[in-house]
Amino acid sequence: MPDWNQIRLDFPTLRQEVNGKPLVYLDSGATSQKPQVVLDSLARFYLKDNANVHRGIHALSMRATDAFEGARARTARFINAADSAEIVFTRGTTESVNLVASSWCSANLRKGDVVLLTEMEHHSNLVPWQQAAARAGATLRYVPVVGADAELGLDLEALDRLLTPEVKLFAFTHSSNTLGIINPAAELCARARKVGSLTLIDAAQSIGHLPVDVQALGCDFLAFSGHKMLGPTGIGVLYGRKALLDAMPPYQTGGGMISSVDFFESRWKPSPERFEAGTPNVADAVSLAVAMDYLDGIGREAIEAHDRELGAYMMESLADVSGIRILGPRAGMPRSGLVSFALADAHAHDVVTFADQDGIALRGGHHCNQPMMRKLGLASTSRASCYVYNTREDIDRMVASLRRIVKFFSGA
Amino acid sequence: MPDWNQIRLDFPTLRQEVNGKPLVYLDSGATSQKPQVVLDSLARFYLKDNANVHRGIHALSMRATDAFEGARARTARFINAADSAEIVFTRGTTESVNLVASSWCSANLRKGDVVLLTEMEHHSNLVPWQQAAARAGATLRYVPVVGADAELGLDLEALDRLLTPEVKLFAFTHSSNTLGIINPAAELCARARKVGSLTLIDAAQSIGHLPVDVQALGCDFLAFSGHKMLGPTGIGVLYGRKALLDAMPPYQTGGGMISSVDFFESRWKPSPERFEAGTPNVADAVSLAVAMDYLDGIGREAIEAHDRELGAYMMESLADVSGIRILGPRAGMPRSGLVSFALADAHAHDVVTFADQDGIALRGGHHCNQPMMRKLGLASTSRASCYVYNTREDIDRMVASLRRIVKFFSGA
Amino acid sequence: MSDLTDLYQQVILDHNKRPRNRGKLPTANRVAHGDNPTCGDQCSVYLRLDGDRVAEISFDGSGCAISQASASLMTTQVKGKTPAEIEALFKNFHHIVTTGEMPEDISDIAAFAGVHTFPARIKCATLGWHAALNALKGDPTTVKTE
Amino acid sequence: MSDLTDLYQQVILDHNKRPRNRGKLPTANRVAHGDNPTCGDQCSVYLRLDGDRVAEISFDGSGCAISQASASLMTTQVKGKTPAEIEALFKNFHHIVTTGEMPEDISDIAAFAGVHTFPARIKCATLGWHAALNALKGDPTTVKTE
Ligand SMILES: Cc1ncc(COP(=O)(O)O)c(C=O)c1O
Ligand SMILES: Cc1ncc(COP(=O)(O)O)c(C=O)c1O
Repeated sequence: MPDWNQIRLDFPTLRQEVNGKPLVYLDSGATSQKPQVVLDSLARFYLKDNANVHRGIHALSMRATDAFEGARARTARFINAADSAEIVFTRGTTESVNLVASSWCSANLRKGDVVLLTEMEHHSNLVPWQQAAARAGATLRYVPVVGADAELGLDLEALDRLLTPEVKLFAFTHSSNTLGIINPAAELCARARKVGSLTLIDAAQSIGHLPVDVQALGCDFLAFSGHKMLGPTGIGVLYGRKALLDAMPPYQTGGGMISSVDFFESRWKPSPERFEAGTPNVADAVSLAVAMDYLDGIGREAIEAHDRELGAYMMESLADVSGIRILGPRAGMPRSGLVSFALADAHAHDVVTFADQDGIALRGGHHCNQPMMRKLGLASTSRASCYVYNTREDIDRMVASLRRIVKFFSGA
Repeated sequence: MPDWNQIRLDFPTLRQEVNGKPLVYLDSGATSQKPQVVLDSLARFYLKDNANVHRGIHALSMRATDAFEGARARTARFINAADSAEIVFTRGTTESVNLVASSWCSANLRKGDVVLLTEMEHHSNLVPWQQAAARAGATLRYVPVVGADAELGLDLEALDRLLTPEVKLFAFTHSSNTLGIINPAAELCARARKVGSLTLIDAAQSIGHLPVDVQALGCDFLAFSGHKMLGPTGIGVLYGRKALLDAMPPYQTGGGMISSVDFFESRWKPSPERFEAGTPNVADAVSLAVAMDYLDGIGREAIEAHDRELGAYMMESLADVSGIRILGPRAGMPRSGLVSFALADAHAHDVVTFADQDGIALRGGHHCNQPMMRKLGLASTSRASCYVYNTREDIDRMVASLRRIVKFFSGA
Repeated sequence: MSDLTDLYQQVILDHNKRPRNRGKLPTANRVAHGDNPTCGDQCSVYLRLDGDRVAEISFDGSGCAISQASASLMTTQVKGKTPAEIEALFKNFHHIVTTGEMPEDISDIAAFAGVHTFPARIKCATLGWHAALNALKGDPTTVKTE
Repeated sequence: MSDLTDLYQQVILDHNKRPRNRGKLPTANRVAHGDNPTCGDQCSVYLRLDGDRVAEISFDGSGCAISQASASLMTTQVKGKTPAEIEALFKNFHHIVTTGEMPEDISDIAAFAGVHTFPARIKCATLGWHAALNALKGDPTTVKTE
């Protein structure tokens, strides 16, 4: 068992006061804090190896290329991809999804085809498909969420009806950023495969929180962001099966992705370079790999258990806060370390402002889940999301703060 | 006059040995080294303010948003944009050009229209226009370079013939990454405007090297990368006039750029948010602004003069290297601090490998200028490019190394 | 906690709990809708302009205490005024919420002075006002405070 | 400097200066083209396969000393051999340039052992070989060593 109190010390950002109180950071669903080793790796890259990659053969440039391609290989290992060439570096989940929705769909999505999504998708795994479908004359379908608070997750029975042969791609989130639900991703992929549909997994919320093995999951594409998994901002990953990537047209074009350029026509390199036009975000890719080392140093099974335990503890502690409505799995059902809720007496933004005065960082809003929130009759919720550096004490402080908020607003 | 020897000390990366020799870094045209203040700013952001932006109202999130929007305002000041909303953060020049070639062209470029480029464009300001033209049924035209070594720059007389009313957009580089030429950007914009054509300036090589004022230049779009101007990798800028940006359809879609999302349709925020889908590269944007402070601390006129002086000194020192062919302006003509050349006796890659053994970082290759290189009858050149941390001594060491290379290969 | 009680003054809590002029206005001849895409706050303002005065006004929507109380208070301030007077009132209000400076003739809107130490909440406080101003302009489109 | 003289051995400088079997081969019945998009090095290999032996071979192109010398030396080694023998030669060559280990029966290709300390140059050394192997496969498409 990792020593979580020890792990917390690796995160210097947490050693600060906010509004005179020690910071309790419960907003890792939005972005995670970074361990010292990741910051060190950024500095080290710039101090020792900084150079442009690929096109250079002087010492720094070779070291930078080795570091960058090493990060690619590390990423392949992190998700058990069969081949480093299946790893495309992007800015984040949003760009990864856009890449597929633009490149793959332009070559493969036709009038009458269907892209299947779920109602719990983040806007970043929803709007790009609206755009792609509109361009192709294809349509969207949604797997519904079940229960007044979406507590029963996806409607797996509806899947049989929805997964018709017209479905060419099924894109769904591995772990919801609003419900705290973890979807049965391997089963969803298997069922899609049966009707000949490809699958894309939005792993933004799962990648740093539980073991992710693309071969075991059986997905065709997988997208994630570095900044939510202890890595820097500005770097993310698209995993795609090699045969698919190599058959896809380029996305952005320019330096680094071409095999030859003439004034009036050009040819492309194979993947992954084909999809990495321009100077890549070298330093952040290299530091992302260090975040992976750090996560594997703790162990992703251990992190998953820690998340689950804190999630369960939150459910237990929040249960008797007066007027609370919690979205997603009920107490006792498995969930991640993320809970979002609405209070009868206080609006989410008032909750977050109030908690902030107690040094507690929560998030309030629609969490980029507007359509589902609307279906659930909500405009916004407050959300607490945990990670490796959180403890039961953090949750105790949050719950105490919430009780004060309720008292303040209901008493008024 | 800045003390250039003192400035050099701000760059810790340069205090290292390569192959047993003190590093001489002459590859700033590919990417620049970073001053300590930029590295400090990266660390400080992650240590103090790291949080997701825009959607949060807890303390860290507000500080991160202020820092990010502050960087946008700083960037607007840096290029004298009329409004911060004209600054879109991208990964770099390549993405900035792709954004315009995709979004603006999809709404405005029609069959029969023309996009005008120059023969000296970097692949990143060339291939995206090939793609956009192919999608629209438009065609490309090129302003030729003049002279056997392109020493006379762009054919400004041909411009009148080329700039017909069919030209909807003229995209050109401010400063060539192969020729060391600085183009008369304000004049080119003025002439394009006369026929009703918009303009896009690729400022990748100029932004950190001379004063850039978008209003004085009179351009409609301007693209640049942070990593070539002392900033981190993974961040760049698209400047666009507000009225143009607000009329353009989104590029990537997802979280942060929407005003409302429904299952089957969505609406967008105005620029710049419209063009910044997903979590932006917050830390690197903030550090880019620090690089701007640093550059303005030296003074961009002073940097331009320093570049010009080193460029002239290179021309002088290289003149009698046996069998050398230098591209771009002849000795005595104004040029930037970048010189690319071919040696009769040694291929560029052998030159770079050889120089590297002397601790000198040069670049060899086609510099993402394949079509122009082909026109000049070359497959590759060696390139030395200077910046604020370079001195005459660096150039002396390079020239001495080149003389040894020539001797080695011609003697064999 | 003192900052919080500055922010959530009794006037604000009261208007939040017991909003004035809430609901659709059947006789309205001007309407505008405002929203804040960041948080999902929404506010519709309905008003009847009679000659050049606001004869009746109401608001509708959902959101945080600041946005709801501000919209409620706004309706009480705006009724009977001309567009020019309302512009002046908003200017005053905007000055209060961005600087925390109290107006000379203390009124209920001074309760919003505490907002200025919470810059992220300024757009909550101004949402209803923006909608009202847009309604007056006869511009029935959605207003955003972002 | 010692690394450099290891890399640019006399054999290599000599083949670079005086390439063997350079130019188009009019009688060729197999051809393949290789290039390295990173640096622009190019190499075309022309050969005449007679029965199952390479009766004639030539190369053409431009590039650095390593790529040109390697292609030149390759033509001298390959002539008269069967495809299987050529595959074996390449395996041997590849082993030398990636590990620096000398083969037992020292031959000219051992001159390329110095390449292994310059990993960025390995693809220069193998460009001509890849083109030759592709020509043998009767695959006339462009080969890339990247
Ligand atoms: C003139 C010019 N344009 C565009 C680019 C592309 O910039 P980036 O690779 O940072 O996107 C470069 C540099 O590589 C350049 O020199
Ligand atoms: C489930 C989910 N998908 C996608 C995203 C988008 O990730 P990013 O903003 O890093 O592109 C997020 C986070 O914002 C998320 O939680």
